[in-house]
Amino acid sequence: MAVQLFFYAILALTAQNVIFCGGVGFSRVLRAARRPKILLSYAGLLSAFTLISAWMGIALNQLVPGISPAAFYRPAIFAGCVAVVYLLAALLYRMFFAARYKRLEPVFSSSAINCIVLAMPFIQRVFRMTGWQITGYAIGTGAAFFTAALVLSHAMERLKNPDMPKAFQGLPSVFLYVGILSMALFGFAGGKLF
Amino acid sequence: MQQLMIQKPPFLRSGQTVSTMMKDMLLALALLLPLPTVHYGTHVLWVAAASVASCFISEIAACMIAKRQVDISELSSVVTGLIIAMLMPPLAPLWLPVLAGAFAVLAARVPFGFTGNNPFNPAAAGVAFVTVFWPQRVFSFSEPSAASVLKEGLKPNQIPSEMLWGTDGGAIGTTAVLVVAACAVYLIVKKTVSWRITVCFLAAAGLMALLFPRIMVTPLTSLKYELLSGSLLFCSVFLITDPVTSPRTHVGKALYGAVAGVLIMLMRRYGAFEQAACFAVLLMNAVSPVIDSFVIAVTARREARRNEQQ
Amino acid sequence: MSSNKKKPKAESQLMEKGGRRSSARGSKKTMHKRLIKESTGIFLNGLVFRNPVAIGALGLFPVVGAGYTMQNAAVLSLMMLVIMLPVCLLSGWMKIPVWIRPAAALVLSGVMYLPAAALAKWLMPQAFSALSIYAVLMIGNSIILSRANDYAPSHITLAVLMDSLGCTAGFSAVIFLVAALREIWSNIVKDTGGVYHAGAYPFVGFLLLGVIAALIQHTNAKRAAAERKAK
Amino acid sequence: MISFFSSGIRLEQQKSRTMKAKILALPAPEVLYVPLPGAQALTDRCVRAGETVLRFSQLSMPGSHVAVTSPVSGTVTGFQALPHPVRGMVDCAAIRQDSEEQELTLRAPGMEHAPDELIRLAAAAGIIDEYDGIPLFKKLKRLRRMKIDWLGANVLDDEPYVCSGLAVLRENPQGVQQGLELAALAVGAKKTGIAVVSSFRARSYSRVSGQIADLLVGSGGRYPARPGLLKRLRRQGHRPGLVGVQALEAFAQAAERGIPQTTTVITVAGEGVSRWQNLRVPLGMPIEDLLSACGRKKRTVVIAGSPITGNRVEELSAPVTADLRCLIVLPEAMQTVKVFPCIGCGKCEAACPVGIMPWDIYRRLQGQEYPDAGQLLRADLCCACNACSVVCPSGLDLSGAVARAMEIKERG
Repeated sequence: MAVQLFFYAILALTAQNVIFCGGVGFSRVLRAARRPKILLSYAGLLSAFTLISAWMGIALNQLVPGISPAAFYRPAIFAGCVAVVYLLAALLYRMFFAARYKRLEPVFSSSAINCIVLAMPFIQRVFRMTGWQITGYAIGTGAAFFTAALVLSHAMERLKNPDMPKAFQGLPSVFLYVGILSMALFGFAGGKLF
Repeated sequence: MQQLMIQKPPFLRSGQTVSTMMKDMLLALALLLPLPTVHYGTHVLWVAAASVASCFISEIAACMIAKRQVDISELSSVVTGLIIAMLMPPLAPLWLPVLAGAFAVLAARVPFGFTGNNPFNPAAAGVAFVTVFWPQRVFSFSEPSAASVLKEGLKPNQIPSEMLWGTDGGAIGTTAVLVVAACAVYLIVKKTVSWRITVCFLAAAGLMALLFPRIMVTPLTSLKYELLSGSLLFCSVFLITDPVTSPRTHVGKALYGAVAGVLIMLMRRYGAFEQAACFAVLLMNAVSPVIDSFVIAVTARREARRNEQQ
Repeated sequence: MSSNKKKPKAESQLMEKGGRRSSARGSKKTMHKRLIKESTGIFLNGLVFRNPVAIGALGLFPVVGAGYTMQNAAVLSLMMLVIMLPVCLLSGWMKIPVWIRPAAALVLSGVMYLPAAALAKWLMPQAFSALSIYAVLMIGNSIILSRANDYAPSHITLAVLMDSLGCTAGFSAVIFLVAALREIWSNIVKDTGGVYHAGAYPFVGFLLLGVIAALIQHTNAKRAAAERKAK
Repeated sequence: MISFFSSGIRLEQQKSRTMKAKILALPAPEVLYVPLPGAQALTDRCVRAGETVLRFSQLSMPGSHVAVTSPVSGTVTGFQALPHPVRGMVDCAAIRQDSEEQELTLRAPGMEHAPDELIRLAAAAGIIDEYDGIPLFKKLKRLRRMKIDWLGANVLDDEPYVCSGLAVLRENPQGVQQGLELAALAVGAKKTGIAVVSSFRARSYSRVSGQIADLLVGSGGRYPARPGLLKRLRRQGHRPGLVGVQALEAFAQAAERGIPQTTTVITVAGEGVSRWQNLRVPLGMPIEDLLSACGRKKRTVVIAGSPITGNRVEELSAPVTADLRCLIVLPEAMQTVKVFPCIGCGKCEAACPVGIMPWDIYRRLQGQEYPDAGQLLRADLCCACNACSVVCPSGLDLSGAVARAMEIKERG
């Protein structure tokens, strides 16, 4: 059990890296990289929400199997569930950890509602992962998000140099950086996720 | 690059400047050319010339567009061209190194600021780009190379000592193991390359080969096969030790080399291609600033603690 | 991440919610003319000068992940049009506290996803099924969410309408351009004996986006320089 | 842990050519500009313009600095401030030398060697330490207050071309050893030693032998030698102090025959000069005469103090002072440097003897104008040895950046 969990976590980090090989949630990584101070809690929050959405995905896939007519409405239902989860979490934070919530205010909503969280049930269905595997995968994705944001924040520090051509300063160089980095992940046969 | 008169001390500078370091690298790379030319014919020289020409011309074009002063004395684009040529197959079509060189300079070097600021090793980025899209062409060696046989989990038919002379299949510069070792010693003695990265890289790769052999042989022969096959040795001397993209602190360099060794062995075992050197180098270049700031944070904390004791 | 943190000059406070009452100085006609000028300004901002994808780095996921054939690009930009307009307008009218707004936007875009998916399935069924996850994840698209959360509440409906139109146009312009280039690239690689669907890999999308963003930034800089020289 | 790796840089010394010949004593020129350190006010000066002075007669007796005596007999033509490469502006007494050599007869001081007596003698004899320009009596007082238990003769000529210390050690080893004993007595240090850059080179050049040879303490042959040596001695449990070798020799002469310090040994070397020599010259001699004595070539640059930490000599009429250890003359062609962006090789961190990371400081200062002082690690420990700028392959001014960082850190 733990081996599968660990194996799928490593898989999420390397071959099936959602961010670089799937191109999912890159704007969130960029936002986290621009705020190095709260990067750790941002990644923690995001992996928590990913975990919850993974388990919700399992429940959803069992309740509404693929062949049933309601399958068409499944994404909308799941979006509603994620919204409800976000509201609950926001209420919880405002009640108990008001100070920390004040600090995390700008990133809280974007860590709860983003493409990574919404993609979880789909990944679970397409790659036919069992309960433990999707848990490992969700944790791995959280870790992948944290490493991507950490690497990007250090890279952006280095990309602010004067003798870079004017046109590439700022965002375009970050795009090229991530392009080459996701090419590097190709070595793990992680070319294309979906 | 500007030429200035020295106004402030020190008035004596060490003879080693960036251009002498680049000249040493060029000399070491040029030493790698004769053996494959003898073995495979003059097509190898054409591949090298095409790669260097494409890097140089795209560098000049980029300088023209960015309206920067083109400085010839700093030869880093020529070195990138030669490293790319060394990783090409001996009978490669000429457009392959040209495309790799163009991508290396135009995508990995120029947009990030020219010499000192490229986050990725341009040669590794160029070769990786070409490997991703034309794998059959990049790995089209005359006889199947030891790395591809190892990938399938079989024992290569050459015995390790035979592989020293660089007569078996493989990229241009990577098969002549003895010449690469000689270049390594030359560069380390001339202090162009820091020995810490190379030694830790080979130690970590060797350890991984000893502990987790890919083929059913005694660990020692597995070690010999892994180290002598593919472009691992060439990468340990030329690709991974590029000072711009490797960490600055000494401890950081050692850590960087070790993690790179482990990564390259993992990529060889689970990766998509037989030669994973370029991909491992690119991944490690992304992680190198993180290693650096980790080492600096540790020294800062230790220094703060020492200040309290006084 | 809303890309117009600092108020752009063209956005006069005329377009601010409640801005109309405070600036009733000019006559009806000049007010009308200024409205038209501002709205075209917002539209052009959304389309080119502050392109949400290339400059704001929003909604990259469909462009990078799915934008490798023209069909995909067409389906996705259609769905974007159908989802974005109502969501932005509705969230503009709703009066709810700030921290509930993202959840409301998500539910709204989830609801709007259904007609969009039905329309896309009806128009191009084969392309829609090939898209699979990318069509589903249009719900959480960060362009829609950030526009709905940050831009819509603080602007009048006309501005919100023009802005969402501009963003949709910008998004589809970028995704069509990227899709065209990637299709050309896959053909080139296939002809020269490389891998199939070479354009489908995400890193090709990232590299192309980088180049496009650089071009846009270059034109912006030149435009700004021309403006400064004109002053 | 970082300082363990960093141990300074190895420079090829180019000393053998200068050490071939013995120290050449140059006669005093027509007009001598004797520097009077610390004697700005008229009251401190003992002579007025127009007076004739004998050799060794008192020129200035300032309270806080050393007493200066005249190296030649002649008439004082006037007082003027001359620019000086190492110390900016220096007040000098211009003395025109007349033909006959009258000498003030001096009597040897009493033989009892109480520490205070010795320190007053060092002040009266006008002895200045040639390595840092501090008067010997102030240095002895400070070392006594620090209660050091190991006193060393400072023969650390770790820069290329410079070998004035080694030449003095070869000329007069007994004088140096005797001066060392006296200084140890004055400071109350139990153990003494002769600190050299590498004991092998000291034995071969200075032909030191026998009883003095076992006093030699080598510092490992790397530049900068001083921080590494002091750290090693502290690790062995000593509390070390260093005094210049020329100051000790002058101290021995002053105690034995009562002669004040009026001459100093200067190394004149470098590709820009044809004869590489050690010259013993009277204090106050213009630098031009030294250069013409050694045959300076055209289109060359003169550097005073040290080839690595000294600075350029603009006016050649500047007088020779006691702390001018060497004059390095280099051709202008050698003085151009190609500046590249930092390629992050880490050589400057290996070169720094106190474990600073100059590349990190350079990057932070280049980034924003006022980085917060917390990020500039250990910048206040810098000993200004310029080893990082010497070793940088990109020709960057790292020592300037670290100096700016030190100032930012002090300003807070």
